[in-house]
Amino acid sequence: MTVTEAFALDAGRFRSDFPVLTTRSRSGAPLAYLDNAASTQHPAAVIDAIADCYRGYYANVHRGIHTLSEESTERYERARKTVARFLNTEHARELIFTAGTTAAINTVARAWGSANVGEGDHILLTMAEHHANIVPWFQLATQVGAHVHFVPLTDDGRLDLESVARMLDALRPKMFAFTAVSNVLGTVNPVAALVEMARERGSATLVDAAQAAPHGPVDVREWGADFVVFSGHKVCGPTGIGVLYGREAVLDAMPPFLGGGAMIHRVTTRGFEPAPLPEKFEAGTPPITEAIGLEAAVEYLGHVGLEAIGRYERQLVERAEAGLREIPGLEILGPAPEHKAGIVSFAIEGIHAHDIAQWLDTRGIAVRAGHHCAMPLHQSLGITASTRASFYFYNTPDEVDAMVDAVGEARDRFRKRGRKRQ
Amino acid sequence: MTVTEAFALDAGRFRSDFPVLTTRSRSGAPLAYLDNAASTQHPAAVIDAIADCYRGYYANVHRGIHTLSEESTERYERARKTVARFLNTEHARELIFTAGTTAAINTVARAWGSANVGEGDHILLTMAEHHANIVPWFQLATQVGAHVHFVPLTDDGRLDLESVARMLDALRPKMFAFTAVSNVLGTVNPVAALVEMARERGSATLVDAAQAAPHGPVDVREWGADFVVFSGHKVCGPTGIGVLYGREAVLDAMPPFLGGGAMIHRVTTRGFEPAPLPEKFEAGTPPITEAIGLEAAVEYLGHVGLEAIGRYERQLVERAEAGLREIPGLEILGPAPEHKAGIVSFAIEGIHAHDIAQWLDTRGIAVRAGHHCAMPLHQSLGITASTRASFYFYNTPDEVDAMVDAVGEARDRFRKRGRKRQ
Amino acid sequence: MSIDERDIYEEHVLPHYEDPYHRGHCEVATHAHEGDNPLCGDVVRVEIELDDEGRVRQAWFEGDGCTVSQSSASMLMERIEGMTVEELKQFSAEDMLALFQASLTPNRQKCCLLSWRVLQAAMHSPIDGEDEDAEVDSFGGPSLSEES
Amino acid sequence: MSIDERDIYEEHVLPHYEDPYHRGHCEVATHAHEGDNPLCGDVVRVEIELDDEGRVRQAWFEGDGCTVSQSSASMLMERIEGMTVEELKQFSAEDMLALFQASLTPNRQKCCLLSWRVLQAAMHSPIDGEDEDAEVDSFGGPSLSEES
Ligand SMILES: Cc1ncc(COP(=O)(O)O)c(C=O)c1O
Ligand SMILES: Cc1ncc(COP(=O)(O)O)c(C=O)c1O
Repeated sequence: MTVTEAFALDAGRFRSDFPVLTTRSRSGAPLAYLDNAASTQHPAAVIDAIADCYRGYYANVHRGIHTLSEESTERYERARKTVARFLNTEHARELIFTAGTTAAINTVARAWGSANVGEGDHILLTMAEHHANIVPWFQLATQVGAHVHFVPLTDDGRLDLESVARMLDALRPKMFAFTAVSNVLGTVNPVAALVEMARERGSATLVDAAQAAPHGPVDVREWGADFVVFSGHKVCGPTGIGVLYGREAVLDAMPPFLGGGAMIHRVTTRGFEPAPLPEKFEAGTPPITEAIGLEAAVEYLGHVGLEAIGRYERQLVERAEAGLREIPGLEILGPAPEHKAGIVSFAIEGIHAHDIAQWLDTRGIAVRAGHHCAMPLHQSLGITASTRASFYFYNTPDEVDAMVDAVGEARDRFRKRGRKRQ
Repeated sequence: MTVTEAFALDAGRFRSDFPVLTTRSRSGAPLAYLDNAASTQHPAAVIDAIADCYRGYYANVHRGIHTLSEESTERYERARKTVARFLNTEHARELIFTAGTTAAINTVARAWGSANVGEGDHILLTMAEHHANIVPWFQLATQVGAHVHFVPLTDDGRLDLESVARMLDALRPKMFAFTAVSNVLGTVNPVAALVEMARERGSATLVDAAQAAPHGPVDVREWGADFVVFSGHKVCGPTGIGVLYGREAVLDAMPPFLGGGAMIHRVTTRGFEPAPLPEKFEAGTPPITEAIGLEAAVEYLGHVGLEAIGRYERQLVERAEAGLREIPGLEILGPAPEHKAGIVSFAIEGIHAHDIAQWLDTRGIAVRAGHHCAMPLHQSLGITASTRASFYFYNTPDEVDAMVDAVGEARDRFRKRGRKRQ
Repeated sequence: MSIDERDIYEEHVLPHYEDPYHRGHCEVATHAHEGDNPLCGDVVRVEIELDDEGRVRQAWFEGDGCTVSQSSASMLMERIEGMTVEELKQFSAEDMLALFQASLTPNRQKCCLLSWRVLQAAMHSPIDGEDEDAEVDSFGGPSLSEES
Repeated sequence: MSIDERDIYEEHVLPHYEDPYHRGHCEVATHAHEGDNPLCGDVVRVEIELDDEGRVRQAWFEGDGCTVSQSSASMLMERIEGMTVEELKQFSAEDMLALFQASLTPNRQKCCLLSWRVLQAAMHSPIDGEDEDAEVDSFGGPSLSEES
């Protein structure tokens, strides 16, 4: 690794925007937060946007004609437009706020699924899906008598387009739901090509962009999918909010999901009529301050620059992998860095992922260990757990180096060396 | 109204805790926020609890073993215990965090409903329900071929226990779902007695406590219902969070609702096994900072004193009604103040609710006008909209008087008096 | 609401509310439509008679709701008589708000634009027996700013 | 983790991990149970032989997982031999954590308590043919503090 390498972005410029990054870990070491695939940290702009709403103009939205309610409503709807622009949707009303990626996928599996998937039908997923993009489809399949299939991965953890085509041809699934970026392997899938292949065979498509939206520009029109989902808390935004994008015609044809206030046009003692988009899919009081916080987050990311974020993370991944490859018995999961977003997962022969993560934590380095909500993927790799370091634009090359060093130490410490009980 | 009346609580002591209450309305008048049934305002303690989490110790919960994740997890689970104590549940694991009351009721209607309600079965509601406690039951009924019925109200807007008994006897419903406090009439229902009547006839019960939890102590064990739900944003807490309490045995027997991470014990390519409570019903990344904010909110309410809040609000209602009754053509909806929580809704012959609310807004007084998500109730009252003033412990007698005066002015202004077009 | 706006209400809005222009039915209507705003319960029905040259000969409305929704409907009926279909189509939401004069918050804009939207829909709803019981439209959705 | 705690790992925990006590099967087991912690994938199976007086004659474990889950299982097996059923029941979660010595965060406590929970369940799972393929328990739920 040459030290003279030019980085796509200067992390130092942004770190001070993130209050948590200035804290120290329990051990006294500075915090190296490398668990961004689980959840990112928050710039002051986001924290302040939420607090400012509660302090200055908070009220319930939509239904009030007093000043506060009008201001909240305006800000909530402005947030919708800002996030819609972030995804380049055609209309703001195609942008539904949900409780998260998981809630968004469940909305599609239940509402779209119950209207479009029947007995004997097929649903196609990939082996790299997060449980959020598996379990709802199992639930649908069980309910209607459909079948769920998984496209296997290549040996280096990528999707093989030939296999996809073969399975699409053989199964003619009603839905092909896949992740844009694997949350374990980091693999970046060719979304537009996959959508195109599915569309040609009459399959609807859902793209899980939970790990894509944080790390590069997303253009739903370029992707062409029927549904695209992501979570606020992975793009420097608040918890409690996610996004469901759906093409207008598809959302219009779908029955509503959750029932309640706001999503209705009229209710009588005999039944109800749903409201038009986007309210149709936003039952009850929506995540108001969360939407306002999410707006601040995507504006902040726009200011950092999503292209640069993606390039920079790849540089960090390259640096990390170069270091990790030196550690005996360590295997890096997934493809070469050029096919990855900012995620490096690995396993060390004979050492449990939790022991590695715990050791790193004593050094102030936060990584994640476990199955990362992708048990089928781990089963297919023949392991039960992996250790994952996931980067964001505020991480520095020094943090990457510290992580690599600490993994080496962990390996030395935990490897078997003939210790005996006393 | 005697001026020497002793109030149960001194609102002035708490107002300065609420930043928004020090703001002025667009017109320059001080803000009188009387729209608390739609959503309450937030003390600094709640706003700070959220910001402190993002600033100091935020990470995704449950799945990480690094320091931040452990701290977040601990705080999230501590919030669960605090809110469980607020409801006096038997176990903390009976307390499920959802996206709101609406999401909580949908969870029951879908998950419990699909397992327990079948063709020809009956579901009993009351005429005073919020759409959140109507539409999900219509959706369930349509799906499985069941029937939804509404207990009518007495002329003064109360539940007649005889009618309830008669309908329970005649229908033997699988579920009796009712609100503890009407969000329009303010009527307080005798929850424990209603639950008892339903249980004796083999009906499950869901209590919508969205308007009860803010205004007095809730004891789910005293109520004895199978399910109790409420929203964070109506108890001085954040948006994006609500609570589903369910008795352990009932929750254990129910299938899960949303599928995804955290709610599973194991996932393979062939299926999944759900996790134990409470995770079983908390798919995906939960509303982490929202739970922490909600904890701060219920702690704050405990400090103000829920008994006192209820008594004080009743005093404000009495004062408001005494004033409003002087206004010609004005009809107060619902029962006498002693049967009410802090809500006064009214209609003025010949004047539209929105015109009244708009006029009040020019005076800095925020009230709500419309059907308040209770269209069937308004239909049964023969009106399309009402004006609602809803109080909280931070409202003052002066604000109530200003509201009454402004309503009188609005009535004078908008009443027909033979104006002619030029 | 400033004192000026209050005056506009007094001089301009409330007279239309109390003494509406052409409130009732148009016996010889060629086009009609009804719509509501479910958030407030405002309802407006518009019935117009176009002459052979496509000019509005008569415009009538019926409805129920707040002063803004009802007085704006009255103003609109008064305004459009004599206009051609082409002119009607070019009569924008902004024109409608200008006609109303009083400044409105986004939510009240919805009330003010209800009759205007119903009118636009009525232009596509010739009365030919079949369309008579066409569904009632609802315009509860986006506010003006989102539309434009 | 302070230097002291690191030493405890070195002197106490890792030796049990590398050189476990009674890892394997108990051919004459009277009670057995298996459990896992799905969050980390740790698995532990405990097999014990009680003698006629209700005393643990032998205790064995099998498992897979992190150092904490596996070494704590080894420590527990070593500790309980000779104990009566009554004593086993009184051996609390706190006792287990004390036996382990090294201080643990709540999540790691779950790892440490896995074998202890499996043991408690094993006491209720006499081997009589029918129970042998009883379902595997999972203890992913509450942390210790919530239990107590
Ligand atoms: C009685 C009642 N039930 C349910 C709800 C719905 O709550 P939410 O909008 O927070 O889901 C409300 C408030 O809007 C309510 O007043
Ligand atoms: C690829 C992917 N999909 C879905 C999810 C679920 O997102 P959430 O937990 O925010 O609902 C995650 C993150 O946990 C993810 O990485």
